[in-house]
Amino acid sequence: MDTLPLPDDGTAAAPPTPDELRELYSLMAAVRRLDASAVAWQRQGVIPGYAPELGQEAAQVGSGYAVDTSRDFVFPTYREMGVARAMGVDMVEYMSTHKATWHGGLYDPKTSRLAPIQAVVAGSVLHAVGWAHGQTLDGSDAVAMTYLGDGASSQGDVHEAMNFAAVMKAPVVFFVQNNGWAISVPTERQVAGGSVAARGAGYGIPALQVDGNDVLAVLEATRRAFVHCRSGNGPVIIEAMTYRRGPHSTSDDPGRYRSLDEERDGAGEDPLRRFRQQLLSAGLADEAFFARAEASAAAEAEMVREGLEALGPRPGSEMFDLVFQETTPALQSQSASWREESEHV
Amino acid sequence: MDTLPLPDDGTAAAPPTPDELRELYSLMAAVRRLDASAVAWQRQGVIPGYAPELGQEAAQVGSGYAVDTSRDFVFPTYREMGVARAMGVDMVEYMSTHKATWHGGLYDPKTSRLAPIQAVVAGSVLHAVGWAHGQTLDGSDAVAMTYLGDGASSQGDVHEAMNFAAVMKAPVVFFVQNNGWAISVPTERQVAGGSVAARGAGYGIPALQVDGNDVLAVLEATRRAFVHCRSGNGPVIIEAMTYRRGPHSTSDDPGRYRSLDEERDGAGEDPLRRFRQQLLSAGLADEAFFARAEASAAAEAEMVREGLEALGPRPGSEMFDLVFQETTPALQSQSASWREESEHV
Amino acid sequence: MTGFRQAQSPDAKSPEAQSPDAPSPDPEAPAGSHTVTLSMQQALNRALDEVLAENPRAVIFGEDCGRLGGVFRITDGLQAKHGASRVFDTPLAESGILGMSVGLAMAGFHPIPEVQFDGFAYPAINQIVCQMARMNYRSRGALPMPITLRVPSFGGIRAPEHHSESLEALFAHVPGLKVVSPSNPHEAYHLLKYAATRPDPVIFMEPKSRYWQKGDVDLRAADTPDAGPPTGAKVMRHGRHITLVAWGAMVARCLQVADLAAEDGIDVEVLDLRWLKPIDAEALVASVRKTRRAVVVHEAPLTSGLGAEVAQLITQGCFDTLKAPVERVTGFDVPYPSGDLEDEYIPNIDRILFGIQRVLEYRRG
Amino acid sequence: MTGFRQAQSPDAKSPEAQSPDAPSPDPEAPAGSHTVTLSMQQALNRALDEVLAENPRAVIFGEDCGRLGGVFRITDGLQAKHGASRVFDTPLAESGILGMSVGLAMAGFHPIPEVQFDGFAYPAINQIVCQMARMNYRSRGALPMPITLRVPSFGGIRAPEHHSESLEALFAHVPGLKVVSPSNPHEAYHLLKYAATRPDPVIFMEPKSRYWQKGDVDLRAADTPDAGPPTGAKVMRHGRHITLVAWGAMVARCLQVADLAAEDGIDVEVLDLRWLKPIDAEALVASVRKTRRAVVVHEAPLTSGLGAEVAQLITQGCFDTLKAPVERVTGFDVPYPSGDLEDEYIPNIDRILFGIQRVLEYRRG
Ligand SMILES: Cc1ncc(C[n+]2csc(CCOP(=O)(O)OP(=O)(O)O)c2C)c(N)n1
Ligand SMILES: Cc1ncc(C[n+]2csc(CCOP(=O)(O)OP(=O)(O)O)c2C)c(N)n1
Ligand SMILES: [Mg+2]
Ligand SMILES: [Mg+2]
Repeated sequence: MDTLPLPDDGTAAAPPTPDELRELYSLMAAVRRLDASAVAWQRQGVIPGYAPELGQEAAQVGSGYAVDTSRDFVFPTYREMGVARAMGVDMVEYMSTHKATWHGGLYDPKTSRLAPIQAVVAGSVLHAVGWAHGQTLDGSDAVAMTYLGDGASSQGDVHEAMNFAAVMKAPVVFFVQNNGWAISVPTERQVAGGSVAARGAGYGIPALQVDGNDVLAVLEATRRAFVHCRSGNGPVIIEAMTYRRGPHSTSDDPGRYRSLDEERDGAGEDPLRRFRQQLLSAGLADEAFFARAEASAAAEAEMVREGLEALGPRPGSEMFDLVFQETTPALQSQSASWREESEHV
Repeated sequence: MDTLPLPDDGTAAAPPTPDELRELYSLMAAVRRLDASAVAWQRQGVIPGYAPELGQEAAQVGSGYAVDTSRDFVFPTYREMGVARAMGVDMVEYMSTHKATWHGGLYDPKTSRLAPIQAVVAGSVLHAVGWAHGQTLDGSDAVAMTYLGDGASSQGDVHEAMNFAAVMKAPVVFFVQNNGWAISVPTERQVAGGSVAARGAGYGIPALQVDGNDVLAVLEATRRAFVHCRSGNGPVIIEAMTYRRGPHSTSDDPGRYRSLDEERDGAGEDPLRRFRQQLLSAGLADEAFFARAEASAAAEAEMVREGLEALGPRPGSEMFDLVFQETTPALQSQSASWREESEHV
Repeated sequence: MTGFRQAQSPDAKSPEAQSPDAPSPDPEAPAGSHTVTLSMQQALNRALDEVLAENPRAVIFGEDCGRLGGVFRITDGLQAKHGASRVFDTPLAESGILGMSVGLAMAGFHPIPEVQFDGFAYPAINQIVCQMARMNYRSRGALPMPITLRVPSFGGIRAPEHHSESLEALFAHVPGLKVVSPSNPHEAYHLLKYAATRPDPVIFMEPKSRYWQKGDVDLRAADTPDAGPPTGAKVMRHGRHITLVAWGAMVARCLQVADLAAEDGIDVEVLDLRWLKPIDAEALVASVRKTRRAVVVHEAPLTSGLGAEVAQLITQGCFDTLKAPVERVTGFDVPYPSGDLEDEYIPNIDRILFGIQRVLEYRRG
Repeated sequence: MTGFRQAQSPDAKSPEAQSPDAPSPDPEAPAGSHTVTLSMQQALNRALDEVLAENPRAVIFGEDCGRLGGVFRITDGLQAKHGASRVFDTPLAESGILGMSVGLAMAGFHPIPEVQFDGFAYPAINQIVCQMARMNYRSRGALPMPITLRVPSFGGIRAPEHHSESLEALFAHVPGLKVVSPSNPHEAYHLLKYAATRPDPVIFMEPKSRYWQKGDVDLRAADTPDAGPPTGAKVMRHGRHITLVAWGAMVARCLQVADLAAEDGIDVEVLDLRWLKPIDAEALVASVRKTRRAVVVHEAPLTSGLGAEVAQLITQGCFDTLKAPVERVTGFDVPYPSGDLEDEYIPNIDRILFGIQRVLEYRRG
């Protein structure tokens, strides 16, 4: 499915260069490694929980890579580690949310161009629309990209967001990762009609369904969508068909709702292996390259681990100090008695 | 637009008989008269406010007439006087809500098969889905019909309702009266994509757009939809294209947002005049019939007026007694002190 | 449905009944004075006009806010004056309106959204509580939420269901929100101008039954060096025997009650709480330390209403001096009733007088 | 995100940490006794199983409630036993779940929906407040709303954002709702069976940090002629010097505090409020008439929390005998923090002891 018209000047988005292709692979390798490490860290007690994105590396890296962090802004859910990594967000600051250090993460959303991690399913789709409309008001050509899942598509806010965006022609890319599952509920019992992209027509929003395990297809679709948005044509929906290969989170037990056979059938081709084959056959990378990518991914994961282990708790006073820009007498007095009773000062 | 498949057995819904056609006209005449009267009563201080449905008689009577009140259930908004009348609801009890006697009206929703009047825009679409799913669980072939406006279509609940209904194959008819306006906002700045019915495809819900000023088209569409639902095929969307000829409510001033020219152009043909011509040319009614219909409509309006004037306020004790099926000590004591302080007993 | 206010209080019957459709007249300022006579609707409209003029990042939007000027005409004329990109209509979806406000704030704007009626804030509660109120915190101060949410609030206009609700207890309980309600045109002008220039989210609850009531507005008040910003509570009438605490439309009613009580020699102090969060506990305690007795009045249901918080703050701060438990005269624990019964529901003069009497006649033991 | 509970309290470390994935074991009933040892998760599961068996109109649904048995396994095994038309998964939309519940109730069912976590009740608030809580009233009793909404509630499990909220003050303020929270497996079993057979809407707030804690459940209790239905508050420990009022997970903490205080010779009475609406004012007053001092403890933020209502009810009923103002030991007026800081936020033993001390040491003047 592809209802996104070609740009007015007939030019498609630029295809990735060989360097870009290799960078994409390195990013995917780093994400795969960090993701697997995070699951292990949870088992080891380094972090209390984590929502793995195994199998979604192509969808996440491919789309995140299309973002221009000098102007665009991205609104993630709780599972977009790969997007954050592709955008260059500090990974210790990102993962700090999974260490229960600070809801939303410690990274600065303004400089990183990534909104705080969002735990409300579909909670931020409307923020993307508002932010994007702000760009229109400012005469900027920046684009908002918001991530949502197949499960999230059921929320009323998604409908309101798509309708608002289309009515206001807001430059928003709705990037849907349809990974087959919302915890234990499969897409076919979640998304009536079978496709989130197909809903675009009802709003007059151009939409694309892409193979979410093909990083190049994802990158191309996202770049096309950004071109469309930047030219003032309004929103685009991209539905990347992928698969959540792991559990919903480290406290989930997928064995209760799907069999290993079903997993094998549903998951399709592994996005990393596939891209590796493509690079190999195109002669753009060799075994040495992959070994280097793997080694640097491992080193990076190790650094993130060290950073997380070194990360102490935030001072309790931040609970009070960060509520408002202008604090209140009640907060000041609560902060004072907290200090007295808990820190005994 | 019409994506509603023919019934499995190939039979369409039965066409209306001559008696039915005349009854339809009489109903529309009664509704037109009562509606105009209610506006006048508001000006005279008989009722404090009213939301007129002038111009929507065909959409309301045509759809309400299709309801089988021995089994189906209807979920109105605040503007469905014509539906209520076509279903045989007591009009004094219905209009009592506009006299500020009781929110929701005094009629019994269970026996009348009409849910209480609903002031939350899109507030009841989900109730229809739940009620309809109850029919599936009970093995009943009853159908829920829920009314909503073009404005209401923007609410998240409408999306959730359509998706739930389609996933569960619930026997619901979503009857959209697209009357061109949501207070001061025209459909084109409200409904992205231009049509609520067009959204059906995104959910896999068959949908029809009909001329909402043609009572026969509306009746036929509604009957077809009911047949579809009764046979276990899941929900249907009907979008009746009509026009709100009057103000949004008796406290609205449409002159602030639309010109008389725009009103003339938008309103299209008057549904009553049109049906009258049809009946005349088909030889199914003559001037004497129309005169009788008009006279009986006038008599009925007069009776409703008398009923409303005779309607006293409800006893204040009902405020407390109707909150719960099982009251609470706090309510009992509040009720007692209210009685003491307000009724001085 | 929109308010049926106009219908219920026809011009002939009530001084409050200036037609909502009338254009805002020019302020009738006596020459050389800074005081003008305005209705609350006019005062709010003027405040918004000035906010738009002073802050190019301020934007106003909501259902029917643009061309129509809002069902209560609070934004009347602002689209024509400031343009359709500063003042605009949205589709009919409150969660959408608030979610969009959050996004606009993230993009550096100061959104001033309107929710058409109190009861229609509920569809937006998720965005209000989980997003607007927390984004500053979640982002560790990087993404402030300077959003001023206007909500025509409270009852008293014989309106349809869901058009007469009092949500202050809910809002005041939510960490990250500030909540304010004006009681007269002067307060409306200054509190809105103040709220709409704050860097934090403020819920601005407008007492819709007072929209058409006129009053003097001193346009300078907040500018004079000793006046300071309009924070905290405000004594609207000084008295020695008992303190009435109220906000919104109940302030005017309490002032009436005070007049009546004065005839019986009871000297009532009336405190307009103004800010429902943060609550000015000092002002509460200062007043009741003096009067030693208090009644708190609100339209919202009794149980878990803001009156409980006010009463507890007073009790906490005045335990030694209090002569009787603080009384609450409030709406009942019932859904807000239809027009015919609303005078039975909203605290009326009799019920407030009974409350005063209970406190004055309280004897230990 | 779903709860990270399992991760945060690994089996080895805490007695509370029975894996949520373990199948519900058979009740370990000593022969001839009616008392079984169950975790709260098992007690709730058993109550729902019996409700489904006894009432053919009862239906259970929500996100992941069917096949998975709920993220906390409260509905574990119920779909397999009672069928997928009695126990089923819905799409991921809380307003949809509640709106559908209202419609099912109108069709004569007794829906027992689940909202997966407290913070995700907000998207359903509009349906809860404007529809579920009012349909009986609006329809003048013709359309009762026998809906039991289960909400895993409160904090203490180091969960992601929005998974640790306390909404009782909001719910208790809404006319037309009843609200209850169990503090242990015995209460959980009986309160859920009672709530789920009522003709009115009940919000059932489950203290998720207590799900895996075991306790004795007397299966008969509510049936014995003199026990009566589990309405009202319940004294969990008798004491003479001060009353601690709590609900949900805070009851166990207050019992711990009482043990510690006893070492210092302070005899603490612990009252489990159980019903947060209607509140058992009589029980509050009876206890504090005796002890003359009270502290109310809750996880929710202080301002406009249910503690204010409890304090005011006590003050109103015990003004003469009260030796000190009622203290509130609560969460702060801040968004519920991330796991690292939650022990700073939730009232801990120290803070409750400080509260007791303030009350005991209070001197007039
Ligand atoms: C409003 C809301 N409801 C429920 C939840 C609990 N929850 C967290 S993730 C999830 C499933 C989300 O599925 P999907 O949108 O497909 O994203 P995925 O987890 O597959 O990435 C649920 C039900 C939540 N976080 N927010
Ligand atoms: C949730 C909600 N938001 C706002 C309103 C105020 N309001 C009442 S009717 C209306 C317009 C509805 O338009 P539409 O759905 O097209 O129905 P129509 O009035 O045209 O019949 C609005 C904004 C409301 N009643 N409920
Ligand atoms: Mg998914
Ligand atoms: Mg309309």
